[in-house]
Amino acid sequence: MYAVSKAEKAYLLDTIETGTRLDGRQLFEYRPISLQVGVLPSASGSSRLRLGETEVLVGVKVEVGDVVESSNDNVQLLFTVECSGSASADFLGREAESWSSELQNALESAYRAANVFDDERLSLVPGKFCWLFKVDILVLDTGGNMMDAISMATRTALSTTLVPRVHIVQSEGSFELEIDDNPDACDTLKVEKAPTFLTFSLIGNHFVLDPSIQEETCARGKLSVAVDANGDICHVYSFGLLDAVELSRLLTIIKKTGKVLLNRLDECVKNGESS
Amino acid sequence: MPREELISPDGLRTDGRRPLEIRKVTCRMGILPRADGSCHLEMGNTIVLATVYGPRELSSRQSSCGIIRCEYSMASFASTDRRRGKRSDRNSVEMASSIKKTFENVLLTDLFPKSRVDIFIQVLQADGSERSAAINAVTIAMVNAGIPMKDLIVSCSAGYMENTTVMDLNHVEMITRGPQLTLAIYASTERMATAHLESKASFEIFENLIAIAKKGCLQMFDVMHSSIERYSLNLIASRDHIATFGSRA
Amino acid sequence: MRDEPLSLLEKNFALEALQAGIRVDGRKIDEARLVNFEFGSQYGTVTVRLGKTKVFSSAIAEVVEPTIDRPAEGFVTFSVDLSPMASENLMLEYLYSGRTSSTLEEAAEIVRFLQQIIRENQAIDTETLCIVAGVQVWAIRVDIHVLDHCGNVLDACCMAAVASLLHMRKPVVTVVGKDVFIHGIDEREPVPLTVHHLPISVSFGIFLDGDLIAIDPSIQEESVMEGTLSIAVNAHKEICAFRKAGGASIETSLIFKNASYAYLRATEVTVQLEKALKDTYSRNAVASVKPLQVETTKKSFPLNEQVQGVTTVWKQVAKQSALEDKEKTVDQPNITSVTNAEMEIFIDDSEESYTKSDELSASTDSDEETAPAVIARPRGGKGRPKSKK
Amino acid sequence: MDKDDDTSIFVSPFEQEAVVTPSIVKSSQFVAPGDDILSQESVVRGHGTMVQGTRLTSTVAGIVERVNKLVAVLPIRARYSAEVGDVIVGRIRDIVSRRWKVDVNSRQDAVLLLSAVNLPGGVQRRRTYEDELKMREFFDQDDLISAEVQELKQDGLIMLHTRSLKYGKLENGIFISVTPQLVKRSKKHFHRLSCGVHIILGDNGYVWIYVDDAAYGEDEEEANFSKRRENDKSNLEQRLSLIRVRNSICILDLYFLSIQPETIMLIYEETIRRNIPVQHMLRPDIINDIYRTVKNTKEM
Amino acid sequence: MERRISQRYGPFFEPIHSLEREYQRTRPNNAPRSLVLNTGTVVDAAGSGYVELGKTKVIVAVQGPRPPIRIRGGVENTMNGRITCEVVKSSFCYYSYESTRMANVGRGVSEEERLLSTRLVRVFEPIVILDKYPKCSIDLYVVILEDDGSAFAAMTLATSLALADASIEIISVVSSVTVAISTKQEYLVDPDRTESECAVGLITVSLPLHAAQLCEIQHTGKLSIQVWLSAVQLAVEVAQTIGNSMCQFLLQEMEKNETPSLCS
Repeated sequence: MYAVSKAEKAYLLDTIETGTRLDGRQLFEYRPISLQVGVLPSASGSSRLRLGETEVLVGVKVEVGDVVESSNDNVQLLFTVECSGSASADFLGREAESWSSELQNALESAYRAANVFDDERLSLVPGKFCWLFKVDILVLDTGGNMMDAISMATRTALSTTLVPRVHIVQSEGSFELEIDDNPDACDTLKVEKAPTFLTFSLIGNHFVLDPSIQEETCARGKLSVAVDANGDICHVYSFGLLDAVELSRLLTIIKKTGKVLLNRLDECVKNGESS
Repeated sequence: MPREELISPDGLRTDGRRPLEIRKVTCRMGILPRADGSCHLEMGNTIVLATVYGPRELSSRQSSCGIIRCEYSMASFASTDRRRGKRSDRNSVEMASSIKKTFENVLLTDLFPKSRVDIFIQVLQADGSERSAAINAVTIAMVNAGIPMKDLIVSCSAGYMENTTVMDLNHVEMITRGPQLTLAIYASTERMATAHLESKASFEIFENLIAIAKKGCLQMFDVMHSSIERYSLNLIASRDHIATFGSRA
Repeated sequence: MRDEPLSLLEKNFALEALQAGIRVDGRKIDEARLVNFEFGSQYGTVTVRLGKTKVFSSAIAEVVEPTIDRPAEGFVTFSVDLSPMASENLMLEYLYSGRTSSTLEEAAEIVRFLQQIIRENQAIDTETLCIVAGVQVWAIRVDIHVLDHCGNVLDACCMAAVASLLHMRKPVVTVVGKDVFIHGIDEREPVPLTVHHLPISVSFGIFLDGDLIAIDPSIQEESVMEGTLSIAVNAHKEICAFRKAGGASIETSLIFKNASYAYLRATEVTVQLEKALKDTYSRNAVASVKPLQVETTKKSFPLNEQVQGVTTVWKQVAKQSALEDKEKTVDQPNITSVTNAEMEIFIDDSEESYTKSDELSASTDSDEETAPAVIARPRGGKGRPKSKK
Repeated sequence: MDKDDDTSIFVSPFEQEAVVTPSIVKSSQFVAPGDDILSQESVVRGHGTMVQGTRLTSTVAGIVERVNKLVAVLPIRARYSAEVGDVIVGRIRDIVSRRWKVDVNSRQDAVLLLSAVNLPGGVQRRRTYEDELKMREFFDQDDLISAEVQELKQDGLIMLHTRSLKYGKLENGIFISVTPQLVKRSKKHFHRLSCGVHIILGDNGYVWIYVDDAAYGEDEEEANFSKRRENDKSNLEQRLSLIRVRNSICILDLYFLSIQPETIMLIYEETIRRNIPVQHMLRPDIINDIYRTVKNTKEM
Repeated sequence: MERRISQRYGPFFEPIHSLEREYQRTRPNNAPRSLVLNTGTVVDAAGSGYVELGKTKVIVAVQGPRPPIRIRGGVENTMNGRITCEVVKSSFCYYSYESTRMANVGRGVSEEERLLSTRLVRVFEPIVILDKYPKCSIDLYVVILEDDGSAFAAMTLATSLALADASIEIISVVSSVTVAISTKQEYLVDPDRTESECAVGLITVSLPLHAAQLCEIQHTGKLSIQVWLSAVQLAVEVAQTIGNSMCQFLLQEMEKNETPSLCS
């Protein structure tokens, strides 16, 4: 457990009153983000992301799967959030479990709402075969604001994921899929619609974006919003007493910041690939 | 099932190495600032992250010497077939316990009574010789954490296939089920710390495997020692550099 | 079983004795304890005694679906139960030292070692365990219970597993078209498994910072030793597994010496095992003449075998009642050696008051033709033999 | 979108390993665990060494230090190992009968006995049962304190005391933890930096950055708070420089640079000179830049 | 933990056409379903509340304040009181096709139940004046008897009642409501199961009645900010109405309980 003394908390609250945070950031400012893609050669897509002290690693595996139940989806997404031993050393068993299932649920819900992979190119045999994207998220270090780090890393990992071309051979009513072995015959996923989370902690009477672990410990509430590039809301979860008036103000900030954030991430990936 | 040959007529292996050649080893230390020691070790395509916490307070239990705990897990994306290497599955438990026992003897545990050291090993990518990679990574992480130990433990695997003994097996070579040995030795005394032989081998082959694995260990040691040295000298230079400046100012 | 965790004095004594070249129980450094194999009345059950260490093992055959990777191979699985029952004091020690999970760890290590020496070395021909490729194969399950933990459990477990596999029989199976018939014991004599070689594990204790290595450590020595070295060797002078999990470091040159010790010991044990097996068969041959020997078996349980005794007696009684129904109609060639799998079918049949003749006539039922292929499930009792029209 | 927003998010590729050209370490010998330490006979072996047969070997990675006949190896990075007289910053982890257990970044928690603290009203007063009940009021769980190492027990247990006015509960500041080996043991631990910020450099690598409470006087706590709030405007400057000190120490720790008042101010002034706003100090590119400049300053 | 979320991935909010065609909302869009409130349902508990929202039925029992039953390992600052929660969905509360899949009897705590309990604790942590119950634990036991949509809102209402019934000090009664946004961009207050499943967005808002603040918001589905805000606005209004009637009910109950004591 992260420990904060009363005096530290008091100083933190006072400093936030003045519009600054203990690491010098403004209230609505992210910590520096470091990003690396293609870190795992054996995965179809991968990324490593560091947000302040929080570090996550995401690997995406692409498979073809049977459609479960009647559904016309081209893509099924499977998320797992796992805490590596080093990060979970401070967590207690069951809490770590509920914590990771909460992250997982929020991510699922946001991706489902955003309908990210509504892409004709990804169509296989509707109602029979679909793509299975297995997104495994490994938390290497916990330094606050896990949600945002995970959603950013997931989006970047998906954006670099290569999907092999598939030829559908129809014979006697049954379908066979031939996967192109040629490593060049791959398409990159389009993730424009993928949302990202923006998380605020409510400290004193102020909301701060991208809380550090210390700020999270001192917070009395949280607001986590998933937005896509258009500024549409894909998921919201908040707790702790907050003013309704504050909410609309935050939403405009979220819309603006979200857009910048997504742009920055895409730029970084693009630069990384070209170099 | 016919397999493609593992050793080409020129005596080269599937990944282009010679039989007695280890893969490229790179390691980075101190990558997780919150841990006492950490090491990101790449042996070819095998990537292992080892983290060490401690020695730190051991709650409520009395013990005359330090206690070591170890956890080994494989990330779900580590191998080609996506499988979840749970921390609690039998192989991971066995691996963790074997690594724990290896380091119990080399750490000077009587120097930190009533304390514990936690080792966490995360395999990020598995391309053969995970056990060796894990042991090497933990050694470096221990050095990084400044925990006193008798010696460096270095590890390497060796296998026998197609009448050739090769060292530092990759995944393709590992699944052949031929005789293969993972050996860990104390670097300076060359005494055996840990050894695991998989699949049967005649006495002669076994002897040969041990000799080759030992050679591999020593090659590994050179790489590890020099990266520890480089890393440490970097830090020392950095610290002393500005210190002298400070005192002059 | 020892009564108390060892005192420091006792530990020191054990060490000093070793240094002087003798061991606390009077053995020499390179002298292992006596091994005794005692095969049970059912196929695949064996009790192994290694000094005072006692391990019970039973092997059972089940019909299962094969894995996708290896559709034409059956498999052998192991489980080791290292409960506190084996040694109460061991458990206490674990509790004191705060290593409650150690028991688990130790069991995991043993299982892993067993898998290595038997499965990965192909000691058992898994291809002969195939019934219908990709559909049904035999899975041999070896359950090992450590009854008395008096040192070197690993070796005892390995010997027990090997002996079990050697002793066990799997029912004969005939495949006609798509139908699979598992023959009851009354029909066909079950067949032994194809065993390629017998890996025997020999463990050594490492003492005095790796300077002294003693074969087959007792529990007292285990509490002072600084690591173990386990070598599994077979009669072909092949090392099947070599394991040294941490502990004090040793000179590599010492290993070859120990490997030859291990080989000597392994041949010795193999001979003993084969002899014990032969004895059992000859005894069984006698036994089959006198089918009921429940009473005598009951009496022969020594007190310290209570735990095993109860279950065995229970099985014996169950078998007896089953047999009594059957005796008149069925010609029972080898009553005392029925595998577990067969046993249950047997009882089931008697419950449903089938007789063999009934069965044969009943199998000409009209809907037989449209019925799907019989899925052999020997333990569920549904795999009773059916013959085609 | 306006410019401010543009800069508020900084995404960069992962930094490669910070490459520092190792200047040759003179008159010292680097050893890793298990390496032989070259020495004449009859040396006294100190920390970080052990005798294996006839060899004297190192047990940690570091530089061999020789003082007369004493040979020791100091680890480059390790947990704090205490010495009597060290001044430390610690965090109360637990309160058990008549003692506080204090996290001091060491291999086990240090102990602060109730009898080793100054109680209000008389230095030499007997410790009563009431005092024991009131322990939480002196130092509560999670509180930060400064203290001095009074004694080291046989098994390495660290005993602390706060029997001096300068020690005690820490308030009105920021806490930061650094590698203990970067803090050189010196006589002085309480520093007033030239920018007006106070720091306590604990020998254990815990650092407390604060403003001197004397400025507020010894008011009631609540009055203190309200007064502080009133002074918010003038306060902001002070807070910012506090944070700048904190970030400077972060940079020093990140690049493994010795942490002393002089070096802190070096970074501090460099960032001021370059007009780097305090919130950008921890951006990888800027850190790198600052580091290069600082390094070059020396070579000039 | 691995779970196929994607059974209906993507068009999770896609209208289940057949359902939608048959379905006809019988009450105005901005009216909640009939509300049944009760307290003291569970006799042994310190307080209990029962809420029916249409077919959704929830019972909450409060135990405590009492000393914590178990403190999980590690050092923990126990000076403040704490709330624990256990949510159980009855095995028959699942509807139709889901029932076979999800209601496997004898399972442990499901992920859904765990998330619901985390959420409920978070709603009430700022509401209960925990400073007044140092070193104590207030335990909430929730049983969802039937889930026909808006279960979390019903849980929140029932917990409010139960806490009031247990005379635990709270800053205000908490009211809660769910609003669904249909494919036709209608705001449907207190949607039932079918409406929830056909919705493009689903918002649950909990708020303390006597403070102009919000306790908890959960939203799933994709909406523009404007639409979302007006939905929240509507939810707040409705929640306040529901909260008021809840307060009235509590007053009535109180009077009822007091009458005998006055007589005697």
